[in-house]
Amino acid sequence: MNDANYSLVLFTVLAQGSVGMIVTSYLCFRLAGRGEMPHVRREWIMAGVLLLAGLTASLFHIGHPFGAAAALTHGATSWLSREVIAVCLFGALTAYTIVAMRKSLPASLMLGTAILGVVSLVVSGAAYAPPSLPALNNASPIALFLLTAASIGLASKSFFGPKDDDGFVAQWLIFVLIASIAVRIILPSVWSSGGAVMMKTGQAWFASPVFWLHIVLLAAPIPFLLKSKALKPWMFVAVLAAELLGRLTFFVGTAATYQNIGHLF
Amino acid sequence: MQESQHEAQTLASLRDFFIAQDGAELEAAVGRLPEDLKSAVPAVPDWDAAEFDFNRFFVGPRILAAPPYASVYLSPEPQVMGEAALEARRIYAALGLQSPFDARLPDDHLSLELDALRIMQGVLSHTPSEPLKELRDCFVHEHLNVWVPLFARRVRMVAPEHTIIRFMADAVERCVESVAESKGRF
Amino acid sequence: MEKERKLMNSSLLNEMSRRSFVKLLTAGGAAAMLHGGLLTPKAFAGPAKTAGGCKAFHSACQRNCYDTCAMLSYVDDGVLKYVEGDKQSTFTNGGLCVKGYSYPRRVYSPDRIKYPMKQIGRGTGNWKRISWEEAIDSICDKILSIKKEDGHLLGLALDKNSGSEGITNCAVIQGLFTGLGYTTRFEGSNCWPAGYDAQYFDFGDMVCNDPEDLANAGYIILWGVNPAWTSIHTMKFIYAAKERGAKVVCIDPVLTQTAAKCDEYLAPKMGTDGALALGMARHILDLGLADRGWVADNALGFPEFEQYLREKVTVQWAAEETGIPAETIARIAEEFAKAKPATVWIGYGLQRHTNGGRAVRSIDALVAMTGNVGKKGGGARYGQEFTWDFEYWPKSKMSPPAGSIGFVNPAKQKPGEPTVYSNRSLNRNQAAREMRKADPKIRMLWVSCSNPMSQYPNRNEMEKMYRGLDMLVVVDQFFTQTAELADIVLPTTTQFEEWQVNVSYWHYWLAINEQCIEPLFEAKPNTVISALVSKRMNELSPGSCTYQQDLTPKECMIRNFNDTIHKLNGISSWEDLLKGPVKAKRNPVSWAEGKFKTPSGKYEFLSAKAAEYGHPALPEYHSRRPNHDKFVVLTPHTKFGLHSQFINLDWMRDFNPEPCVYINPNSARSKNIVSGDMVRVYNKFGEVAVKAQVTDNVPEDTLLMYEAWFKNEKFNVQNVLDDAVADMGAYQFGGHRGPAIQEQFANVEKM
Amino acid sequence: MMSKQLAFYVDSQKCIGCFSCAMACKNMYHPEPGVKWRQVYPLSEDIYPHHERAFYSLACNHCEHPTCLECCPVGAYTKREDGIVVHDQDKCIGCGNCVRSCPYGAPQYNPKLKKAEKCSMCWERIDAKLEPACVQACPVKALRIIDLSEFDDAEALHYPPGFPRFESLNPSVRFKLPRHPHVVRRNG
Repeated sequence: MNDANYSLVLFTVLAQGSVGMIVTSYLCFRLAGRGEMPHVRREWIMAGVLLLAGLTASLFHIGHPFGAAAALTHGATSWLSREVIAVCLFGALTAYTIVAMRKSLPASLMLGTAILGVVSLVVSGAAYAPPSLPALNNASPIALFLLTAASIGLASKSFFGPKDDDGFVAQWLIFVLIASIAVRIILPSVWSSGGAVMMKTGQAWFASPVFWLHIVLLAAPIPFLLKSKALKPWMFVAVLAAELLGRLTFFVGTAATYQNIGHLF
Repeated sequence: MQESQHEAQTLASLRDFFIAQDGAELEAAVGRLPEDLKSAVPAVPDWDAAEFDFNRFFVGPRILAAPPYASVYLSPEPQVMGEAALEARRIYAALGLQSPFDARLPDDHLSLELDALRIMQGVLSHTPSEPLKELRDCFVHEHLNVWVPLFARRVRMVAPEHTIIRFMADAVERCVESVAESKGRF
Repeated sequence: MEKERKLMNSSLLNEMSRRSFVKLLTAGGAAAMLHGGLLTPKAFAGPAKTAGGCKAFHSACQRNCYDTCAMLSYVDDGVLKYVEGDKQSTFTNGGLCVKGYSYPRRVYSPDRIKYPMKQIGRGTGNWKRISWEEAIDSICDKILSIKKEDGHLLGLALDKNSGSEGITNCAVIQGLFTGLGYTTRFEGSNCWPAGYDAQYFDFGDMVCNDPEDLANAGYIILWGVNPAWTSIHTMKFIYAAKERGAKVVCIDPVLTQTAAKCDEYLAPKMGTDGALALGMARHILDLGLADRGWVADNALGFPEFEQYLREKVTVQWAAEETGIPAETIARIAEEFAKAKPATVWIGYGLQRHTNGGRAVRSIDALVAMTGNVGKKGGGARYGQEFTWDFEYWPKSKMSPPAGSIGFVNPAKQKPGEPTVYSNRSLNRNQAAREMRKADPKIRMLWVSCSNPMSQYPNRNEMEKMYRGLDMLVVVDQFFTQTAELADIVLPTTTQFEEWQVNVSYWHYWLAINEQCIEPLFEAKPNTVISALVSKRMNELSPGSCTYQQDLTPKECMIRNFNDTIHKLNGISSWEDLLKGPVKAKRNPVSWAEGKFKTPSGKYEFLSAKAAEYGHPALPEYHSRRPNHDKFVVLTPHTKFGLHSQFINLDWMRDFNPEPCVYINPNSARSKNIVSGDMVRVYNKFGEVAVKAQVTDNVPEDTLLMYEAWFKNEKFNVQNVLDDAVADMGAYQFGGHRGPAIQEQFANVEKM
Repeated sequence: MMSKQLAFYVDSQKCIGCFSCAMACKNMYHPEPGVKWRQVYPLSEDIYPHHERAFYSLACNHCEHPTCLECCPVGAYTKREDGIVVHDQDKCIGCGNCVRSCPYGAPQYNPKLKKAEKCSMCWERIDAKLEPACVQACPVKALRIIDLSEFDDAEALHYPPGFPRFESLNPSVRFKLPRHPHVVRRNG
C-alpha cells in the first residue's frame, strides 16, 4: 500500500498547508490592520488550489474512488468520515469566501473559514491516531499537523507582499520552525524510552535519512531569516518539501503493534 | 463486413496459435493471419526452437512463464479452474456450445475464449441481437479484455527469446482491445 | 475491475436466453463458423447448476504418512472447492493437516505437469509437447529394442516408491513390469527396514497397538519420533494419557515440537539410543523390577540377555556413551519399570543408523522385560501391516511372458537344476552405487511415485548415473528435480481424479477414495498408463506383455478387495466404504494372546534368526560409525511437507517461505555465523547453500536441515548425504538394508 | 450479565504449531497468496525459551469495541448479536483505514480486489451449527470457540506476553500459556 501512503502524504500536507495559509492570511489582514484586497484574495485562491490538489490526491489511496462519496455517511463513529466532511465543508466555505471577496473582504466569513480550517485540521489529527500505532495514538498527530499548517502558511507569505509585514511574519516563521524542529526531535526521543513498538518507531524515525533531510530543510531558512527579516520564495519551497518528507516518515516509518505479536511489548 | 472478416480471420489464427501442439502448427497458425498482420510477423529461423520457447510460456512441463488461463489473472489467486473457468463454461453453455475437452482443459483457456468471441462476432455480423450483443459485451469488458492485457504484459515482462511469441501476445491484446472499442459496430 | 461484474448472475445465462441464442446461432450460420473451430454444440443438460450446493465425496490422503487421513472432498460444478477430514474416523476426528488442507491448491496449481512431453537433450529444458500415443510408442519401441539387442530386459529398470500409497498404485506399475518380463527393480525401503527387521527378530512380526490406545498408557516414551509434526492426530491420545496422569518423556537429539509438549526431554548423543535402552535395562535388573513372571512364560533367552547386561552394561557406561547423566538414566528407568502400563513409541529416526536395528531390539527388550508387551496401553510401538492384506491385483496374479530370460541368482541356483530366472533387485538406498556396478548396464529407467533426485543420497553421483541412461521416463504431477532430467514426462492424476483405497501403517482405519473430478489436462492414472503400455507392446509385438490391456482405475481398485480385507474390517464389499471409513475389527492390543511368530513362538531376547543374518543373537550394543566430518547432519521431515511434496505450493510458501539450516549458538559463534547469514553446508560429496538459523534446539555438534523441494530453488539436502546403510533390513527386504540417513556428517562456513 | 460474545480460546499449552488452522482457512476461503486471515505466531525466546516451539494462533479477535467497525468510513463492518464482527465487501471502498488501524492486523488488504477482508469466524458455518474451519482443523483442541458471556475459567489469560493489550477494544480471545518440559541436556 505504499502508493496509498504517498497520496495520503500529499493530501494531508497540502490540505494543512492551505489551512495555514488562510489562517496566516486572515491574521495578517487583521493584525497588520491593512492589506489591499488583491493580494489577500490571491492568497486565498492559492490556498484553494492547494486544497483542491490535496483532495484529488486523496482519492488515489482509495481502492474504489467512485465509492468515496459513501465515506461522508459514517461520521457518527469514524474520524475518517468526520475528516472528509470537515475538509469538504472547509473547501466549500473557502470557495464561497473567494467568490464573496470580489466585492469586499468579508471579515467575519474569513474568520469563520479560518476557524473551520483549524477544526478540520484537528479532526484529521484524530483520524491518523489509530490504536495500531501506539506512537501516534495520542495528540501528537494534531500537534504535528498544526505545526505543518503554521510553517507552510507563514512561509507562503514569501510570495505576497506587502513587504512591510514581512518582519512580523518572519519572526513568527522563525519561532514556528524552531518549535517544529524541537517537537520532531523530542517526540521520537520520548518514544525511544516507551514500549517495544514506540521504541521501534522512535528508532525507525531517527534511522531514516528522509527524516533528517526534512529536519535540515526545516532549519535551512532560519539563519537567513535571523540575518535579514526578508522572506524568500525558496523558503516556501524548502518548507513544503520538508513537510512532505516529514509526513512520509510519519506514514512509512511508524511501527504497528501487529508487527510485534509474539514478542514482548 | 470486410472489417469483420479480418477480425474473424485474426481471431481464428490466434486461437490456433495458442493451442498449437508443435512447431508446425505454430507456423500454420501464423500463416493464417490476415495479410497486413502477416507482413509484420518477425522472421522465425527455427520453428522447433520457437516451440520450446512456446512450451516454456504456455504448456510446460516446467512452471509456466505465462499461463494462458483467465483464472490465473482473474481469480483472487493464481489458480486454474477458478471462478473464471466456470464463467467461461457457462457462457459457452448459454450459446449452446461446449469445450471439446470437457473439464480436462480448463474452459478459460485463451483459445477457447477466442473461439467463443469469434462465433459471437460472426453471428452478430449477420443477425443483430440485443441479448447476444449484451452477452458479448459482458464477456469482452468483464472478462477477456480484463485478463488478456495482464497476460500480454506478463509475456512481455518475461521477454521470450522468440519475438514471434511476443508478437502474437501483442496481437491478441490488440485484437481483444479493438473488439472492446468497436463495441458499437454490431 | 472497477465496474460491477454482472455477468455470472445475469439473466443472459439462463435457459430462456440459451434457447434464443441457439436459434440465433443456427440462423447466423454458426454451423459454418463452428467448422474448423474448437467449441462444439452442447446437448441440452438442463439449466446451469447454481453455486453453493456442493456434493461431498469420500477421499483418502495418498501420502506416505502415519495418519493417512480419511477425507471428504466438496465438489461443485465439477470443481473441487474444499476438503475436510471425515469425522467418522475417530483417529482424525474430522481434521487434516497443513498439507492436507492445501490439496485444492495442489490439484489446480498452474505448475502441474499437463501433457506428455519429450525433452530434446537431457536437462536442456527444451520440451516438445507430444501425444500420449507418441509417448507410449517411443517407450515401447525402446523396450523392444533393449529386448532385441540384449535378449532380456534387465536393462529396463523400475523405481516405484511411496509417493502415492494408494493400493492400486502399489500394484499396477510393478504389474506392468512383471508383464513385460524379468526386469531390474529398485527395491528395499528408504524408511524403516532396520527397525522392521528388529521387530521381526524379536516378535516374528511387526504389529503395534492401536494408536488410539495410547490414551490408556501410564507412561509414554516418545523415542526418536516427532508426532507433533509427523502424526499430529496421534497427539490428542498422548494428551489424553497425560490428562489421566501419565508421564510423557521424549528422547531425541533435537528439541523437537514434541519434546516441547512432554513432561521431560532427554537429548542423548546421536546414534546412542541402544546404549541408553540397555543402561535402563541394567538398572531395572539391579532394582529387581524385571517382570520375571512374564519373561518366564513368554520369552526366550532372557537369562542370556541378563548375563550380557550384568557383564557388559552399567548405567555409568550408558551415561558416558549417551551423555545423559547416570542419575537421570536410573530415574527414568525406575519410573518406566514401575508405571503400569508403560509404552515406547519407537520412531523411524532412531533406526536410520548403522546401529539402528540393534537400537530398536534393545528398546523392544526394555519393553518386554518390564512385562509391557501385549498389554493395553503398553507395547513397543513401531508400525503394523496387518491392514494391508489386499490382492495387489494384478501384480500378484501375473507371470512374465513365456520364455523370458532374466537374472540368475548364483546363491539360489543349484547346479544341474533348470535355471531359475528372476528380476534383478537393487537397493534403492544405494541407487547410484548399484547403477554404477550394474552388469548388464541399466539403459532405461521408469520412475513412478518417486523423486529420487530429492530423496536418494549422494545426489551428484545419482545425477551422473541418470545422465548415463538411454531413456528416463518420469511419471509425476509436478516438475521435480528428477523430471528435469527426464526424456519423457507423463502427467499423472491426483487422488481426486482417480479411484483408490487406502490404509495406514499406524492406525487401524480403512478408507476409500472416490474419483470426484475429471482428470485435468491430459493427466492419467497409473492404472491407465500401464494398460496403455501393455496394449501398445502387444500391438508392436504380440505376446510381449502379459499385463491387462484395458483396466479402469475403479475396476482395479475393486479387484484389490478380498475376504481377508472384508472379514478384518467387517464389510461385505467395497461398496460399504462409500458410507465412510471403517476400523479393523481386531484387538487393539497386539500380542495380547502371547502367541509370537518367531521360530520359538516366544518373544526372543535371543534370536537365532538375527544370528543367521550376521547380527549378534542378543540386542548387543555396537557404537555408530565415526564422524567423517566436523558436524553431524540431520535431515528429518518438515511439518510443511511430506518428503519432496507440498513445499512447492504457493499456499505453503506463505507459511514456510524458504529453507534454512539450524545451528547451535556456540557453533555459530565459532564460525561467526548469525541468523540470516547465507552459509555453505559442505563435505566430500557436495554442498548446500542455505540461510542459517541459530537455535539451541540443536546440540553443539549438529546441523539440521529439513529435507524439501522448494519451487524454483536448488536447495537439496541429498547433496551432502552419503549412501551408508543401516545394520538391518536384509531379512525382510530382500537383502536390502535400510538407509543410515540420520547418521551423516558435514562442515559449515559463512559464504 | 453481558450479552453473547463468541470468542477464540487459544490454548498454547496444547498448541503444536502445526498450521492446520491457518491452512484450513485458506482451504475454505482461497484468499490471495500473501493474504492470511489466520496466522500462527511463534513466541520469541524471551517469552518461551525454545525457538519456534510455542505459538499463538490468531485471526480477527471480534473485539467488543472493534476499531475496524468504528473507523470504517462507509460502515462496511457490522457486529452480530453473537458478537462476530462481519466485513461486507460490497460496501468496502478499500480506503485501508481498518488495515491501518487494527492493532491485531486482522483486516488484510487484497491487492487484487482493492478491498479489505478478514476472518468472519465462519459465521455461515456457525449459523449452520458447524465449527469454524480453523477450529475443526485443530488436531489437539487447542483452538476452540467460547461464549464469553458464560465462559469462566480463572486460569484463562486475556493479555498474555506477546499479545498487545487494548482494554478499550476488549478483544474477544482468551489464552492458556505454554508449559516448559524438564530438559536434560547431555554433558559432553
